Amino acid sequence: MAVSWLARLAADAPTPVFAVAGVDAWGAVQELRGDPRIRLAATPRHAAVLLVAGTILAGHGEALRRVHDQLPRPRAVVVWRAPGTGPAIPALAVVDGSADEVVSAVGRAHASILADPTRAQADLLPDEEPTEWRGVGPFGQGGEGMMGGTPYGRPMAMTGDDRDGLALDQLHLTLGPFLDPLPPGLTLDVTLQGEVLQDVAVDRAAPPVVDHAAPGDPATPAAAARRGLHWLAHALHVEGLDALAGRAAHLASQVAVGDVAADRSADRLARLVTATGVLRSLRGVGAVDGADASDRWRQRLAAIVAALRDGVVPRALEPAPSDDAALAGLLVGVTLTDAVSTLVSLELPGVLRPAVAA
Amino acid sequence: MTGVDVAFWVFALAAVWSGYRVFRTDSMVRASFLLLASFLNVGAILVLLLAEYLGTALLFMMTVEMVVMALFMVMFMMNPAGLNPMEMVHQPRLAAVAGVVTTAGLGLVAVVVDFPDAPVDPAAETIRALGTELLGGSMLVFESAGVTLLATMVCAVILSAARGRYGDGTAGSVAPPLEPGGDHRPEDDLVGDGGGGHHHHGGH
Amino acid sequence: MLSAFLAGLTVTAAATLATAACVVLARRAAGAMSTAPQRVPVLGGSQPETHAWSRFHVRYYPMTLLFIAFEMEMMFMYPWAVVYVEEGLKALVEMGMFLAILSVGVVYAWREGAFRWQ
Amino acid sequence: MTTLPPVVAVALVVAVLTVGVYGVAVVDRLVSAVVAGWMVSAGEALAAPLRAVAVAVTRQPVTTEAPDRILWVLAPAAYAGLAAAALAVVPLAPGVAVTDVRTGIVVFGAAEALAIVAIFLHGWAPNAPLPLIAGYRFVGVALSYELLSMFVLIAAAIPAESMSIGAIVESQAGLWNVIRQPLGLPLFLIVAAGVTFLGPLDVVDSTDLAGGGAAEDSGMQHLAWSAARAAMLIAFSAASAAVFLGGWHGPVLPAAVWMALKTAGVATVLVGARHVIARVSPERFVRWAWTVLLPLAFLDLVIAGMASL
Amino acid sequence: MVLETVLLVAAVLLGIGVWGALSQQSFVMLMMGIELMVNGAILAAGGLWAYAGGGAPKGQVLVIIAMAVMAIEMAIGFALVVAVYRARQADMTEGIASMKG
Repeated sequence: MAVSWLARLAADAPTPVFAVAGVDAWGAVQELRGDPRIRLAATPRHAAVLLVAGTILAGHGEALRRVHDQLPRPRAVVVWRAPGTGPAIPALAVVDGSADEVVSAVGRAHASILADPTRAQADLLPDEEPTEWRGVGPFGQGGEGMMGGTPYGRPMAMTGDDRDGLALDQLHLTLGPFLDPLPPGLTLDVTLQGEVLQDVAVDRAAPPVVDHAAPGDPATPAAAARRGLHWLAHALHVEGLDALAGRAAHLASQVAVGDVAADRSADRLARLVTATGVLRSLRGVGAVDGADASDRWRQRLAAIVAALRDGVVPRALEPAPSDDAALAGLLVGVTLTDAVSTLVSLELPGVLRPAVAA
Repeated sequence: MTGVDVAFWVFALAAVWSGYRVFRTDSMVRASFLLLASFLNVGAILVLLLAEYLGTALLFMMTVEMVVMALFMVMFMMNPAGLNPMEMVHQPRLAAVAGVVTTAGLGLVAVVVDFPDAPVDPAAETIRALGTELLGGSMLVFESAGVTLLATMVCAVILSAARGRYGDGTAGSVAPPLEPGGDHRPEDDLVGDGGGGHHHHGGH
Repeated sequence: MLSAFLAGLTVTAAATLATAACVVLARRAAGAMSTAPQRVPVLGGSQPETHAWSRFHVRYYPMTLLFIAFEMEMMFMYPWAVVYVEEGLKALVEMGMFLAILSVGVVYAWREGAFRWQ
Repeated sequence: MTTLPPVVAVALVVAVLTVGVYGVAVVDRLVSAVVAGWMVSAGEALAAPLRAVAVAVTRQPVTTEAPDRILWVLAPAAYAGLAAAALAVVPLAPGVAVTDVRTGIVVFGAAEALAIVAIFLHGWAPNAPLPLIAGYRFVGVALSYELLSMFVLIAAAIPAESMSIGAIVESQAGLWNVIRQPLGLPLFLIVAAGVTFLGPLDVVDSTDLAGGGAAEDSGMQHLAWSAARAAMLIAFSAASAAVFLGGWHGPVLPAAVWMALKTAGVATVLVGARHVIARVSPERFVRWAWTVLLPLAFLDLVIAGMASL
Repeated sequence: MVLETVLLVAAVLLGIGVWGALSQQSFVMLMMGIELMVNGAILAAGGLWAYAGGGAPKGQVLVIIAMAVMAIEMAIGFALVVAVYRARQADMTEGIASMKG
């Protein structure tokens, strides 16, 4: 039958996955970028399977359910290394094992919903408009006058002053907690005018109690290198270099199993990353205490190479900026593009602890 | 009716219809690109009239101009996407009468006046002729267009800039921004500008 | 000449209609509309307060104004390029003057910071 | 100037675009595997585009709250149509052009400019914040690279004494433009990267905005958009080959084969660049385009002019 | 397609432009009306060039000048809109009119 033939063809493709990860499992999820059998999508709209990994905070339950519902149908959920606390979510498969096992489970889940769409998972949130708008107002679209009311369920943006002297509309958005480019556990309340951030409030998840893949001071050079590579995989992905991110993630999994060839690969990877010009393009972005994003990338690359080649455990540095207000101050007045690049390059306490060469 | 006639009427009706829809749609983005559609159809008619350079160049020029048009329309119009249907007209009757009178008057001229019958030669090298004309007979027009465009650029920059050598354009008219971090002072900019310049020279 | 344009137009229309048909048919075939929670724009789990469509502050607007003035020179340059070999030095000098004049505008705008995000 | 009958023309362009889009997907898979250090078999690479299509077909196209539905469908359709239009003015072999009109580079430029509209509308239509921001920042970048494209194409028209791309290819019988006007091809490739938003100029569907302009696209909507983008990449590769790399000129092999090889070569370079060159920020690119690249485009024009005196 | 029909279509475009420019309150919409009028003028000039001007190059120059005028009108018009909005937070023609008095 044509449909089953199509389903088999689709099931052989790399499974598009949107990953929602707690702080404790974020690194392990980044390591999945090294596996060609799945593809970590940047948005839930491109995914078929939702991977929920690690400890999701109870307060993020609604966000998790919303991301779940944003996946196009038919969708499946795979839960990985969940400690049993946090919001419950119906899953097609629950895995507690290695990365290899979860990738297999994701592939099987995808194949199963393709073969039988009735196994796909239904919406978790009620099918309700944010505001009742049908039939309201003179045109029945919920609005009134020029700018008033809630046309199609939401109000329109209103103006606010700007440094440029043109008081145009502001967008008040909450980015996160599961926005792919942001570091894990980070939620930003932003006011945007155009693409420039006018106001930022940072909300960080309290570091959860963790028992595996723990962020903390890594004791061994291998653990330090692996953590650095997890960061590098995500950072390269955000800067648009997905294939190189795959290489970094693959290297991280090699380090995990104690592959001796990893030290030379690290050198090569660092050279490749430098050759892409990413360090040049980040120059002058997000300077803290005289060091910009480019400097921070360079330090981190050096730390990875030092850990793998020389067996040096990188010295932990004080995270910068020191508090949320300072972090917000760093982001105000820059474009969203630069803000994301800045956040990705930073060491954020409670998110990932610093690891920089001594 | 030849194929050219059919094509002409298709393009003509499309140009008129999209031109009319410009003022009948609520979304400013749609309005801008409907105007573009009108231009594209006129460009196609110019090609039918054997003015192939003017026709194709019109497509190109008007596209980029309408992109800019759309940016500004959305930037300065209330309810730019037309989420609430709206009627933002004044003197509609006068405007309609003026429109009809214009059309009728010009249409009458088109029908009544006896224009010389000198059709363009289909084999003529019209593009080459235009190039020679610009460098020869119309050289002054060409060069003064350059000066005019320069003046336009300078005026546009002076008028639109928030600050510049003629002082802060916002002075006394707008309250200062609320967030201290978002406050952007002219003196910061002067420093920033110099930095940009050095970067440019240093890099090359 | 017109038949060449007709062929090009046919090709363009064919590609446009085929792509549109694919998208429209797929949307039809999907049957059920997206549910309300599915329709919320992607922001990583949160909801936007307002519609995204708004008076968007285009931060590079001085550049766009400069652009539409500068881009007019293309109208003169295309026919110029065709007769360049014929006209020789005269064409070079006249276009050199024209571009030099316009370049003054670009340099001025650069000095005024028109290429920076406002 | 030979012109193909419309039916043959449509078939030819559709065939070239289909093969081209498929080829781009295969090459993309191979290059990304090499960069990532994965093993990928030839069969797997060849099957990858078909599997991607199957995945897209089995997904539901999601809508957003109050989107502009017409524009959302029109954007990928227009983008694909413009790719076809741009390819139509490029002659694929001597006498084999769909629309080798006297104003070829103007039509090509118009298709390129209209592509800006399509990409902007694609970001505008879903009425969602991230695509909207992506669409706007693209227009800033696009208006900056647009000038470069015009200058390098005009420079190529000077020795040909014609705006027809067929005539430009003929003018390279002795010496290719890539040598005669060395700045032309690199600048044109920057434009190609901009129009197809890849590599350094991937400011549209970029991961730093969680998918940017395509963040709300799913299923067939996303597939159509990606395919249209690959088609535009093929159109620009063919134009680069014709305008700067001598088109069908070359020893031994038949003319059409040379054209196909050169087009495939340029397409491979562009796809490769996507994986090994980091994105530049839109703000910096705009400044850079006007202060560095635009003078370089002037220089290209001067070189072309001096060589043709 | 004869000269009269081309001119007639141009007249209709001009008429719509006049109607739009006079009826719209907003300054940017007024500019759209003017653009549409120029569109009609370009078509008329093209028709006259093709049928009555014998393809004289001066006619083509005229069309180019019309397009240049449009570009200049747009650049200056939008710069004015920015300046006025900055000063008064208004985008209406009536807002600009009130500035005179």
